[in-house]
Amino acid sequence: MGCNGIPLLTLITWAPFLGAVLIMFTARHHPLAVRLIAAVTTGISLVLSVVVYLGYDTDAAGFQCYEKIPLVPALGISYEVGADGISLILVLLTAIIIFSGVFASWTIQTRSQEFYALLLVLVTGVFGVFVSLDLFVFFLFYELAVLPMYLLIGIWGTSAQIRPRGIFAWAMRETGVGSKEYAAMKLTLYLLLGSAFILVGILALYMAAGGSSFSFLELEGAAFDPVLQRWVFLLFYVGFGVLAGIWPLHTWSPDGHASAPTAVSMLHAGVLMKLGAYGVVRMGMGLLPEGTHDWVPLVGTIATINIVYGALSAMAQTDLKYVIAYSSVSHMGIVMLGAATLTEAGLNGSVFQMFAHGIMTGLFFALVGLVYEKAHSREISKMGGFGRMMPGIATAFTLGGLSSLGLPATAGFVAEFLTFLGAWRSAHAWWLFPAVAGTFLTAIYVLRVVKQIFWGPAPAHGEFHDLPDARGPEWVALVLLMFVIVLFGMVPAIAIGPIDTATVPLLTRLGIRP
Amino acid sequence: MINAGTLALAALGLPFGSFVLLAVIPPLRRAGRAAGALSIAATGGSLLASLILWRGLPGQPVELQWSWLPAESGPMASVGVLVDPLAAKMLVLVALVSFLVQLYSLGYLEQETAPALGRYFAYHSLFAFSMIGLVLASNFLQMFIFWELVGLCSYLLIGFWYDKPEAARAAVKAFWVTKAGDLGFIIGIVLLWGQAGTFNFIELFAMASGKTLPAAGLGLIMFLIYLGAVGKSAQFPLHVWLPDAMEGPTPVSALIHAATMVAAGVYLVSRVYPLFLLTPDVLALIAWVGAFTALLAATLGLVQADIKRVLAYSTVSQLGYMMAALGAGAAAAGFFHLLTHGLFKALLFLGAGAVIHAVGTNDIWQMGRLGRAMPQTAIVFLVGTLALAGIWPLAGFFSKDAVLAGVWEGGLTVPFLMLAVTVFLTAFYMFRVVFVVFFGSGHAEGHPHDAPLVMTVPLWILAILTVGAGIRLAVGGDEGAHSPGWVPWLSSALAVAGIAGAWLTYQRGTVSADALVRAFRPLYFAAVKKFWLDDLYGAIYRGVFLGVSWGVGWVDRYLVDGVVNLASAWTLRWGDRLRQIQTGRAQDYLYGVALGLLLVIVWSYWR
Amino acid sequence: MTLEAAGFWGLAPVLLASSLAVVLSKNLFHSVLYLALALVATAGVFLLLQAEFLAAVQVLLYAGGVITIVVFAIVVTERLVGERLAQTNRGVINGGLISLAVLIWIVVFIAGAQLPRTAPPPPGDLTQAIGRDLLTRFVLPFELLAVLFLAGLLGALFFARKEE
Amino acid sequence: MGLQPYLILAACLFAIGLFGVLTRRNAIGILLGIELMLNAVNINLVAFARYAADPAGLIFTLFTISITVAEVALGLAIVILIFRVRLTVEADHLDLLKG
Repeated sequence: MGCNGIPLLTLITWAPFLGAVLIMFTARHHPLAVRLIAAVTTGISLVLSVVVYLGYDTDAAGFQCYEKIPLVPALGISYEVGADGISLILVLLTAIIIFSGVFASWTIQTRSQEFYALLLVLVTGVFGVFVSLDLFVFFLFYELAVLPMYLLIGIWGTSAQIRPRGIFAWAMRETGVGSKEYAAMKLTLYLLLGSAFILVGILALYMAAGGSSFSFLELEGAAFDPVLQRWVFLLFYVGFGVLAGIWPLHTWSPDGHASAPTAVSMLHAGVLMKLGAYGVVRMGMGLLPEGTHDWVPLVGTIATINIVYGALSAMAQTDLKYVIAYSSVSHMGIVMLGAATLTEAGLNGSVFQMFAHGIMTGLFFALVGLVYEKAHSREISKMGGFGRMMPGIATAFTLGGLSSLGLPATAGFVAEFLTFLGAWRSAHAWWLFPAVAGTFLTAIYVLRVVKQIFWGPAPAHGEFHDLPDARGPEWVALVLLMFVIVLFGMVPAIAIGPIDTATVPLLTRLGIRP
Repeated sequence: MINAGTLALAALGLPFGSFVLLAVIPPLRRAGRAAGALSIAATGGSLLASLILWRGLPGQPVELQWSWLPAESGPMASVGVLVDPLAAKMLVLVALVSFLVQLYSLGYLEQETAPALGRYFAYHSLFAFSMIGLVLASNFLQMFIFWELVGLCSYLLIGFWYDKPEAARAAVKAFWVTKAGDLGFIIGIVLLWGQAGTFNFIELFAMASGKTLPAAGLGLIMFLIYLGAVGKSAQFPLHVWLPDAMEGPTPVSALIHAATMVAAGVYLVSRVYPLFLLTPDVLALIAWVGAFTALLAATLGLVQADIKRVLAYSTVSQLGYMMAALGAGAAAAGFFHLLTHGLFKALLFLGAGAVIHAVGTNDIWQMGRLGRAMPQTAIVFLVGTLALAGIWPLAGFFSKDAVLAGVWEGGLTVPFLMLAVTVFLTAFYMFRVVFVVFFGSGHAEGHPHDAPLVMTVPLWILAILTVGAGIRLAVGGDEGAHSPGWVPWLSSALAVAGIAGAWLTYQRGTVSADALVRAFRPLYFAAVKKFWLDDLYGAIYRGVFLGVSWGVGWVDRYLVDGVVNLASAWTLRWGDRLRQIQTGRAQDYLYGVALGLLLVIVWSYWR
Repeated sequence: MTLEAAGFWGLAPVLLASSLAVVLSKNLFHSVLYLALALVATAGVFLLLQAEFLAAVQVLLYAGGVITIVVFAIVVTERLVGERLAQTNRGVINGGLISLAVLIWIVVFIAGAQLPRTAPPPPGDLTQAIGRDLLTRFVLPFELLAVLFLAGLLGALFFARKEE
Repeated sequence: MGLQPYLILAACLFAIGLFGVLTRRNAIGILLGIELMLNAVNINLVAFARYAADPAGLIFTLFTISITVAEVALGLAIVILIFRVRLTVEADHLDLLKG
């Protein structure tokens, strides 16, 4: 085992929390110290994630770095962590994103101490979700990852201009569509709705298995009644699906991501949405084989809607952040589609897409944040010719866009291609076509945005001249993310190897021979 | 003797190394000419490796493989190199033209700032790597990977002058149109994998020859794969991007949009020809589309005033020839034409570049009598033009001949006629350019003179190769295309007629160009309007894509989300109303208690 | 007609009439006096039920204590406002209907119930029994009552203290 | 003589008290209504105690009376306090709890 008895997963999970505590109690009025503590603690998580990732024994497979400490023995609750191929890559993703997120929000001014502390607490929740093997603790971490979002968006967010139009205009005025408070409230309500479903599902399984243990490994061994499986899978699908942005429960995501500050958008679109997909794969498909078979036609079909609908919506946006946010909706469709194919290629593609999309959307939001910070505008049609002034940002944006439209040699291509293969081999071969169409639509809106913002002559009015390129700490984030996109795009085996050791047993449990 | 696989990897690896260095070391890139030197050296190394490889080619195809996408039961996909005569010849062409064009660019782009020049050469290194990777691809997936990467380079280099709105638009258009074709390609690959379970060419060919490849749906699959070639090789109806791509620097047009990348579609079809042989219907379609493209593009070439656009349409037209030959079953002829065309079209573009460099405009009507001012350029341009027109003993004569013969023997009479007409048109529009630019009565601004040595050397090398290849073929006999005896005579006659027509019209003025326009007025008008294809695509883009996306965006914001906002607004509103019953007066609450008590009693009675 | 019945039918009209006067009288002070009458009448009912001790407590605490406090309150308020406190009713019809409905339902309930027709013989000295039970069976509530009074006392002190 | 007349008497007293609480405008008047209602309860308790021959009912009554006295004292204290602050004891005006 890669851990040699050192509780690495616990260290990865709680290092940011420790950072948050340190920031709150020692770094008052020292903005630089706040950032350094955040960078160091997330850096520890990053380094340890890489260590665990490289140390993972693909021959032994299964959950490694296992730790278990009983918490409430009477109810069968314990702190139980372990990582298999799927969790590993997502832990790595989380570590990369938060580490770059710390650098990308280096210039934040208002209450930076509280901002970083909340961010780090949130990340502890995310890590915890990915490594927990106890459903109760899993749920606690899940809530820990969702709730700080409300404050982070509500306090540090920005509002957008959305004109109330159409038949529900009065409702939009009434609810204050576009304001950051609206976005924060909407996001929180949606996600809490989802977690209510999840809690019911978890408790149903706990009771049905005899009410003696919340352990994933023990519940995995229980044979649940098919009718129960059918209903609980639906609960998990809807509950986690809200977070994964499944249509039509996705509308919190554009508003939330557009309003959130840079690091939060990065983390939310990059990692938290994966949490939903991870939940569906791990809890839904892992625990409920028959429920899975009942519902995959729906899951996959909705995923194809996500892909096409998200891409078309992205094309229609005029606000840069909304474009990126809708592209996440579209790309999460690929994730869900890959999972729904129930094939080795598709499932590998799904997990790979979780990683690839996490990185590239993190890069996108970091860049949008930089552009906004410098140009003070997110209105695409007003910008133009930025490539001359900020070549670094333009390059990074183009690379992110290329990964997003599935250009080979970027991580996005591997994920999409595997998903295509899986879709064609699945029971619903037609899923292939909307998925491929989605990549074309992505090419249209991404290149359109790149052309409008970075190419062409600068706008005649002198609003944007002499905008600076990215600087110092910001480069850390950009270079790290670009490097990962290209590395995993050119050598996908380093990710697919571990992922495959987790997806194949999963499929075997589902009764499918890969 | 170095092993063939190693040589191939060296040819592939050198430009890649150069690109990586330029990408990750900004100071080197910003040095401009140093970056160019690095890139040229790397490409020169590639050229050397490919020449050695070509001369010492082993009898058997050499294949090297590494696992790329692992899976439970062995690798799902691999990357590697496959070297056989086809790949080796293409490799030499690619490396040679890349090398010469990069050299030429040093002169052509001397006005650029150092960082821009560094960026240019970084893109060029990436392109050389990608194109060589495409040529050496051992399986469909790898082919597709490099296929897209060359598309990316094309996009980046067309948009090299990204400040120019036309260049930005052309780059994006090129990407979109080729991507549309690639959709078919990737679906085809996925479907083929679904049928055969492999991407590997050698395995697929073995299955094809052993008749173990499931025939069901193969026609559709091959058609879809062919769609990729339609986009990349600018076949009708996806040829619209290529003329616009001329917004890029001229060397780029020579390399990517004439000699190498646009020929990738032809190369693809040649590469997997054993599979296409299983689907004769698709082959027939390829031939018809190719011949039609050739004719259509030739008519479009007649009416252009921009020298690069004339050449671009001529490229489209010649690609049509190649495709027609492949479709008619004469794969060797098609590929042969690809090679010769790569040489003389690069020559023509570089020559045109020298002219543009000298006079500072693309418009042929603003040039004239340049033959005297730039004799070297005039000579090499004339060589290229004669080769393109198909005049003995230049290389183009033999390859065009082989194509025509192949199409005739394939029994495709109508496509043959189209191609024959195209021979005449090609000679006519090319010599129209030659007469107007080098001998015509107009005269250019300033004092044009021949380009510097760094630009003329590549021109001369290409000219010598064009002539040399032709003479070698004339002396040593060509590569086996045994045409009916009358075909060379027919094509030569048509070409000479075209040249004569152009001479009469544009040099002597015996035939008025305006009279020709009047005689063919409807056709002229349609050609000027590019047969309304661009307008059609524009309408589809605006009407279908933007229109539908606007609709979906509206639905999402105002309906899907509207329902959510409605629920939320109703909750707020009803909450506000419900609030009113809290009057704050204790007695009113007591009424509630009393009523509640009564209800409890009633309920207890009727329970 | 037994003595008990005679007492009951004599006291009941007095009790109801005085109660109605409490809730209908326009003069608050009169209301309080009628309340005193009603409380004394209640004590009479207690006597009929052979709860002499409670009758005594009723008269002493209620009729004595409560009425005194209320009178004080009225006097204090009237001095503050400087005029007589008028006392009117509102929503008489609604209140009447609700009250009547409650009354009817309770009466219907009582009418439908099986109730003893005669009282059992009294089990010895009730006052003594109260005293014994209070300090044995109900000693805990008794002590809690003391706590409640303490709380009430503190509350009253809090209200009565001078504004800062 | 049976239990029923006592209970009905108490019910009437309770209804009258309720009427008073519901309709009086003056806070003191409302308190008086509450007294009547509690009185009705007391009658019930005593009557049940008598007919069940259990002194527990009497003790409850004792508690009720004691608590009532305390309640009245506090209630009136509050009324006076409100009066001092708002210069009214009209129940209609005491609507701080209005939503």
